[in-house]
Amino acid sequence: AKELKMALSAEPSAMDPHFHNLTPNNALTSHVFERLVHFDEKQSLIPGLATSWKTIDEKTWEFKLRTGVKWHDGSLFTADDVIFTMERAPNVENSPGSFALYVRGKTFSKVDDFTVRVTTKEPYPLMPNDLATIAIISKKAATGAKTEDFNAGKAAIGTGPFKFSEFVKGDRYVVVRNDDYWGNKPVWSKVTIRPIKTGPARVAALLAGDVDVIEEVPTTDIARLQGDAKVSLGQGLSNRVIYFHIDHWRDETPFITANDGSKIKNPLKDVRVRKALSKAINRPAIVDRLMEKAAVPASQFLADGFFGVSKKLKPEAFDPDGAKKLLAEAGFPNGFKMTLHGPNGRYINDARMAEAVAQMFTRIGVETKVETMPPAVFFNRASQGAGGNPEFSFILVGWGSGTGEVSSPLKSLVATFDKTKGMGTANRGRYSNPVLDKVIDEALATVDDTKRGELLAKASEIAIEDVGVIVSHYQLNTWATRRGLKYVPRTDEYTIATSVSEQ
Amino acid sequence: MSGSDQAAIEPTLAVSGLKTHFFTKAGVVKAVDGVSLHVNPGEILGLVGESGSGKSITGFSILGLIDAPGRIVEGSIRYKGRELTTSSDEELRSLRGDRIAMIFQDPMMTLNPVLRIDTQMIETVHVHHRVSKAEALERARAALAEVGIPSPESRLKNYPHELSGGMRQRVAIAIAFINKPDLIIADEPTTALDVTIQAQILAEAQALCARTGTAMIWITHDLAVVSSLADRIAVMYAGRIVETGRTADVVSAPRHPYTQGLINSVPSHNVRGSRLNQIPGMTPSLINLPKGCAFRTRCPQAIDACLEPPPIREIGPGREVRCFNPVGVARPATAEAAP
Amino acid sequence: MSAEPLVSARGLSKRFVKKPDLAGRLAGHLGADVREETVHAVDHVDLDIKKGEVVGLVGESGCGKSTLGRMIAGLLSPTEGEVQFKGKPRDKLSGADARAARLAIQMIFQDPYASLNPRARVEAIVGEAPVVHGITTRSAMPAYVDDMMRRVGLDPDLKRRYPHQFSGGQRSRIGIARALAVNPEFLVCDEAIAALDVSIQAQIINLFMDLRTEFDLTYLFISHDLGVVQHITDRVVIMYLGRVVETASTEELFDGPNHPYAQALLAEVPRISTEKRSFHPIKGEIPSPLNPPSGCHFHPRCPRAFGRCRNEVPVLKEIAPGRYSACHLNDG
Amino acid sequence: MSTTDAGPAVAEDAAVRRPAVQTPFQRFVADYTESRLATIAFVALIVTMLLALIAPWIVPQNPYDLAQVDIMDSRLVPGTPASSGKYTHWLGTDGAGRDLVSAMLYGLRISLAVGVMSGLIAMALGAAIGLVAAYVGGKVESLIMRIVDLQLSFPAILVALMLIAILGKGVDKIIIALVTVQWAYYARTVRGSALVESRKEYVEAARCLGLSNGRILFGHILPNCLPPLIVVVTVQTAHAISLEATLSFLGVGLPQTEPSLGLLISNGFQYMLSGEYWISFFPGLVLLMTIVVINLVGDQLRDVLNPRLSK
Amino acid sequence: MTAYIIRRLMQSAAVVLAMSVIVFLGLHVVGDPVYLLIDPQADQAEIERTIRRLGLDQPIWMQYFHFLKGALSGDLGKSFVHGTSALKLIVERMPATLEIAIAATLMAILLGIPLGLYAGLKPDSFASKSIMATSILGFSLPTFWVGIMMIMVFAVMLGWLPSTGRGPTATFLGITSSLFTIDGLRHITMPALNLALLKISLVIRLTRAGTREAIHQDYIKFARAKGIPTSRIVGVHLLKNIMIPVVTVLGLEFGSLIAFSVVTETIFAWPGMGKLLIDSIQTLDRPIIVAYLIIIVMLFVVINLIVDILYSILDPRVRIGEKSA
Ligand SMILES: Nc1ncnc2c1ncn2[C@@H]1O[C@H](COP(=O)(O)OP(=O)(O)OP(=O)(O)O)[C@@H](O)[C@H]1O
Ligand SMILES: Nc1ncnc2c1ncn2[C@@H]1O[C@H](COP(=O)(O)OP(=O)(O)OP(=O)(O)O)[C@@H](O)[C@H]1O
Ligand SMILES: [Mg+2]
Ligand SMILES: [Mg+2]
Repeated sequence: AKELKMALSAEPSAMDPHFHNLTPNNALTSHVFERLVHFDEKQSLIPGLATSWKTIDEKTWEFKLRTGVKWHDGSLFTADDVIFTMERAPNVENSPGSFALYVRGKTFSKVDDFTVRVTTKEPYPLMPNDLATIAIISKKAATGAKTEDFNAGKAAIGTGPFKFSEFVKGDRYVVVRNDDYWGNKPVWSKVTIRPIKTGPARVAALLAGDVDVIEEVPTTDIARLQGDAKVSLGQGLSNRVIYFHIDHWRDETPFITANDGSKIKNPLKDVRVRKALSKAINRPAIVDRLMEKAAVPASQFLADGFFGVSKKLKPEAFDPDGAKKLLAEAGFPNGFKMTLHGPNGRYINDARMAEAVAQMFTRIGVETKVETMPPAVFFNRASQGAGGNPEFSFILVGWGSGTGEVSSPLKSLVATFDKTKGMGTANRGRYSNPVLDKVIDEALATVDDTKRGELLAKASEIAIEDVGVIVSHYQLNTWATRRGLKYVPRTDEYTIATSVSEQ
Repeated sequence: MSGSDQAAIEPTLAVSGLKTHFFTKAGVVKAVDGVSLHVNPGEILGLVGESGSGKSITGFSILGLIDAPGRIVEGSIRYKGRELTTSSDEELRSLRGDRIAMIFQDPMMTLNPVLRIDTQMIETVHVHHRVSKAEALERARAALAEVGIPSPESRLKNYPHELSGGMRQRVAIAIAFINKPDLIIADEPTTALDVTIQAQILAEAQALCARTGTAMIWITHDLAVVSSLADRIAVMYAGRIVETGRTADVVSAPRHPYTQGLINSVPSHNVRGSRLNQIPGMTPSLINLPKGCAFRTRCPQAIDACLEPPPIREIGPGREVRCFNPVGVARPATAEAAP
Repeated sequence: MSAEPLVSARGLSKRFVKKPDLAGRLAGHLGADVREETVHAVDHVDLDIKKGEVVGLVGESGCGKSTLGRMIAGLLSPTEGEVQFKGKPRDKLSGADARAARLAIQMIFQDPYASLNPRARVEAIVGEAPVVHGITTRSAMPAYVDDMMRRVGLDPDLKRRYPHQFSGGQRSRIGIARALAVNPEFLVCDEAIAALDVSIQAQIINLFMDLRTEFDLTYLFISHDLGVVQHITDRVVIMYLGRVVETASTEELFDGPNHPYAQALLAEVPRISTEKRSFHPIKGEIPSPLNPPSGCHFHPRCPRAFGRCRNEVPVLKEIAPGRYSACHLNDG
Repeated sequence: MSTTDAGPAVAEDAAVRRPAVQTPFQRFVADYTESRLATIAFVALIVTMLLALIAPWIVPQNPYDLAQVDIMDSRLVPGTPASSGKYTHWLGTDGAGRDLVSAMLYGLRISLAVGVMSGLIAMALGAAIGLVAAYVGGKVESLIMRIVDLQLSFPAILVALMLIAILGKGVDKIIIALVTVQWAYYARTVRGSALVESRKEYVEAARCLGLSNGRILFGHILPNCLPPLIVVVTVQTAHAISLEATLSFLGVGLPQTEPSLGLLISNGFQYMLSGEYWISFFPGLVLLMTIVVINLVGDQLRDVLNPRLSK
Repeated sequence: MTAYIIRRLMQSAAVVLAMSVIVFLGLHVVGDPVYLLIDPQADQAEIERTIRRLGLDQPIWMQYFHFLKGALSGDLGKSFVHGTSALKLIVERMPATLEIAIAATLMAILLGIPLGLYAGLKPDSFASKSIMATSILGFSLPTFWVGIMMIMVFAVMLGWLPSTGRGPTATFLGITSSLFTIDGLRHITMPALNLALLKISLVIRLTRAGTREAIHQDYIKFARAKGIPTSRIVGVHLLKNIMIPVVTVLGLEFGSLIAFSVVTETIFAWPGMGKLLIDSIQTLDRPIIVAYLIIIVMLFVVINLIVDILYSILDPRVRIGEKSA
């Protein structure tokens, strides 16, 4: 019997896969539960509980289900379970952040026991991506079940490679091997997952032999661990880009003043200023010194290899002189004063990143102060701090593309903010470009993959060339395991036992 | 039973040339500087002197309870012929509380506040005698009854704070008497008490000594108390005994100018409403005493010879004085204020 | 001595009450044993002190001597009754009169250590109040202080010193100088010599008596030392558990106390004697002032108590001219 | 005064006259310097404070000026010359490229300023409240003292955590939080000693002499309450510095770009395992020494100023 | 006693009320975790739905009123983040926290009292001076720093003890605790010691001060005058008196132990309620924060009560609520 102990950087809050759409929860529950469509390590879609899917027409999708799959309690998996799941997923009591988004607008119908149809009102190309987020639960075990029942194990009956064993919130989560699993049987007979939030503590736990795998290795320790014979690292690109939102919508922006402190017109509305700021950022230095090479300079919203990225875009080169020239052209030869806001502890090295960028801006004459705050406070104020509108002038944020393709950041970050359409929901700079909006709309209605990919790339180019946002780098995710184990890095940042193998 | 026939019997305690000094940063405090005294069985010796004259330290020296930075530097303390200054700690400990007991000044402070009366009494029996618990308890009860505490059984169950000051002092006395010691050193046991209660305690102490034949050294600064209680009196000044003698002799015919001054300054020895006879000045610091006789600077009778330390001189049977120029014999016995 | 009393107490009472708070009262409703606790520290005391007189106040610990003294000195406000100064109720005075009355009565305290501000020099201790009240000016203050120090027998050169640099007797003198500095007429001495050594006591008593003749001072002399009281007072007031039990001129009292308590008290004062004496103390302890005995407070200890003593509070009656006693035995 | 005995008083004086030591302050100095360790600690404290005070003039870099700090210089090993070549990073640099010597002295400035400022403000506030409570008495007093009790029974770190969570980061905010958690100690101390003092006879004497309440309160009582107050100030200052460091460690507290010692340590914590020990080790050492030194001084003050121990 | 309990209850009710108002208002001003909770891609409708579900759409006084109503029936609200009862979440975590707090207290007593006694009885010896110097160090060391160092040395470098987390638990006499398993004890050693460090110093100093004061008391001298052997004087007469302040202070400090477990739990990834609080403060999970504070107040009431009872057992002079005779 082989046991595996893994340490997470965050604490899963439930064994209920529909309770909260949150990385640690999703990672934990995916040991026990499965989706119709699975993401592989690179977030490419692969068959899960559905063996195949296709569009019947522009607005109808059909999913063929896997036969002979048994729930952990021995009963058989059928289309009824899928229908049941889709009914429950958006309506979990007390859910802090539900999956409603992925179910809404879709009508599910059972064709036969192993075929399910989904219809939408508009053409919807992202159907398989959406369904890759929703874990299928057993109708039999989970009817009427509350989140507590999942946590207690009663309703935590899945089809996954592991079976529920123990859930002690904040302390440990234990699963054991499902010997009847339909796919590749896991190596591990028992997996214990523990949250250890502090980075160094996590490393210490690994070094002390208390755990076998840790996620989110602090960048500062990567170099040291690389040289440690007892440890091996697994590092891979993530779907997360770190970037800056820029105030595009206010004529006078609250956190920018002239050098003497007097009010000035919002300089960020001038594309030359935005470009100058982007040029001022020394991306290689950030990657090198700050991120310990656990990052890649960014040119757009997602790194190469993801669906819909532009091949044309290259990272903005570090060019302080060019930046100063642009500033002068824009009428700010002596720069101005600005406050850069950012969260503290949301992204890897976020506070230090803000500080480093402030240093760089200050060097081109834009005297920048840094203010970081706890994420909960930050996102609130950044989203609606000024009477329901974004409060800050220039913020550091990150975006991870849950769907694994470019439409997600385009739609949320640079599309014009529109409550009713659900566009630009996270557009905290209120960037608005009608040309761009049109391209995005078109892409979102294009079911044809190739064509959609081209449209998405084009949209990215428009947004980046107009400096709607300033992108900095893509994060690399780093796992460390004790020697003899190997972690296959995942772009979605999930830490799951099936990705751990023995060497 | 007063110490009438001193020569014949062996004294319970004989101290001679005792010097107890404290070696402090400020200098050597000669708290006791050559004290000699003795008590006979059944006798009460009153040790009188002003505050800081070394009375308590004398008492503690006898019990071997001097702590650093203090030390007995010289002299001998003989208990029934046994030398105590050279005894081991353990020997001294087994004497303390058994053969020689002590009563302290402040009844509020002498009993351990967190232990019950019975505990504090029984342990005193048990550390010295191998007796059963019941036997020890019975002794405790009897001792309490003897000092006039009503319903001693229930009192045994009390904590000290549940008793009044007078009661507590009685308990302390009962503890001192519980092992029927040969000598009790009472260090101002009534000073903190009210007159009516003081009278009660004095009465009980007196009766007990008479009954048990225990010798007692009664330390006080109040001549009046001691004159009505003690058989003999020793007057202390600045670490030395300046005069000893039978109570009546000392009180009626003080020989040392200090004793005389002390007696004369008591109001009742003065005409009502007149100015009191006062001893000028104040008690000197024990760190730098005047050379020679320590009382010299305040003494109306000082002569040149007083620049040398006066030796103690026997001036009558059992009557000693440490003065070159003692108050004349010619003076009237009831040394009232000069008219 | 004028006939008009300088200071008089009229039905003066002081009760210290400890009331249960809200929680306590609630608990009381729930049946817990929560009571208001009242100490009758001083219970309807009448007292006249004539100018130039020295009145001794004696009694055992806790009988209310200090409380009475402090009420007279104006440090405590009475619960009932009033203090009159030169025939006028002191509380009703205002302005300059009130201040004059306040300064006219000064207090000398027991503890020579605690009664001096350890952080002030003698000069400030003695000189502060006269300057504040305009008795002297700031510039004349040093000379004024010198004068005061000389009066109490202190070397004025020492005025730059702090209290800790003095002996107990000297501190007492400083305390007296401080009081004298505001030209008082009346001094309340609360155990003013109790903490001093016998030989020093005599010095301070002499000082009191000298000052009395020199400045025509009036004293309320609180003490438990009956020898001292006998020596220096003209009249003695004896208290027991908050009540005055006997008042008499000193000579009469010491010749033959009337009240059984006074008799017991006087009998038990140790006196220098050439004889060993046997003690015959009164029995019992001083009762708690929280729940004093009924009737005559002294009855449980009184050798001559009878039925009436248990139930009826004896009143202070004049049994001879200028002599008062509160005992039922006097009623025949 | 002719009738009384001026003579003996002078004689007394001769006996009482003590050599050299005169004012209470001189006596205090003599008592304090009896302990060599405490004397060294006091000198060290003064040096530390001076260093913090003159930091801007002696350090090579202003670590709070982003223009002078370069990310490219981050995590340099002690002894590396600065990229400008003008000076050497004797203790290395931190993760943001700050020269550690400079950052530590500036951090010390902030830590001390936070500790001392909060101590002084809390003392002024607490002492005033405590005095009022002791003086006014009655309902006001019991209300104040209830609040003090509650405040004291509630752990400082929780209160500070909550306050910082609500107020946000910043030196001013942290001082407010520390004052809030500290004032009660002072109020209790002052009220306690004021009660003791006001029961002493010298206060009664002052009242008897018709002195005004204000004069009694501030001229007589307050000066005598100072000794325990001074002890509390030292202990609480050390406590405040430690608390600020802890809050910074927990991620609330001071802004990232102007790190105090605590924040430097906290930031350096990330580098502990990777071998870049100096980033948190040296600030930790300075913090520890500062607190130890203050505590040593406070300890000796406690012994010297404690009336129960002094004869 | 009744009055005493009523007084305590009234006081704590007042605190709870005042505190909940302050925290409610304060956190309301700061914000809420909605943007942290929801899927970043969520649209406005979804955001509003979440806000409504958490009850954050209502005016603050209404929210407070609902909270009060719930609180009266023992419901302190549901965690924004966890969705479950805040009370339950905290109570689940409480044993872990109590466990290290108790272990730390035991350490403080078992190490602090003997050392303090020694230092008090032999104040001038070198060992005593070393003890006192070390205790100053113990006073001054920031908890978090020591914690990190301990992990470095004992777990990473020496490998003697597990670095983080709580060990397996076992049930004994109806109490489930990791103190009853060997591995559990190994896990608890470091965090408990870390937490105890300050208290050990405190106990040493208290004991020493108490000893130094007591040995000059008349009752000790009287005991010596009775011929009581030193061992009994120290073991009974002295110790019983010293225990009074030590127990009182330790009892009252138990609260601060629980508070400081916030730090220790963060470092040692100890699954206690302190860590829950820190997380909740970071995520502005108001129901948990408020519930935590309320529970702490209650805990304090209970602890104070126990301390007072212990105090009256140890010190016969004190009888709660008894009239002074
Ligand atoms: N531990 C000590 N260190 C230094 N000096 C001491 C010590 N103990 C006592 N003394 C000094 O010894 C002298 C005698 O003290 P002792 O207690 O015997 O006086 P006393 O006659 O009993 O006075 P009192 O009537 O005040 O009790 C005093 O001057 C005192 O200051
Ligand atoms: N502030 C107070 N609060 C409550 N009770 C008090 C207060 N002051 C005095 N008492 C009580 O009043 C009674 C009389 O006290 P007071 O001090 O007047 O007695 P006393 O005769 O001066 O005693 P002593 O001889 O001990 O000085 C005592 O029982 C005392 O406990
Ligand atoms: Mg003595
Ligand atoms: Mg009194």
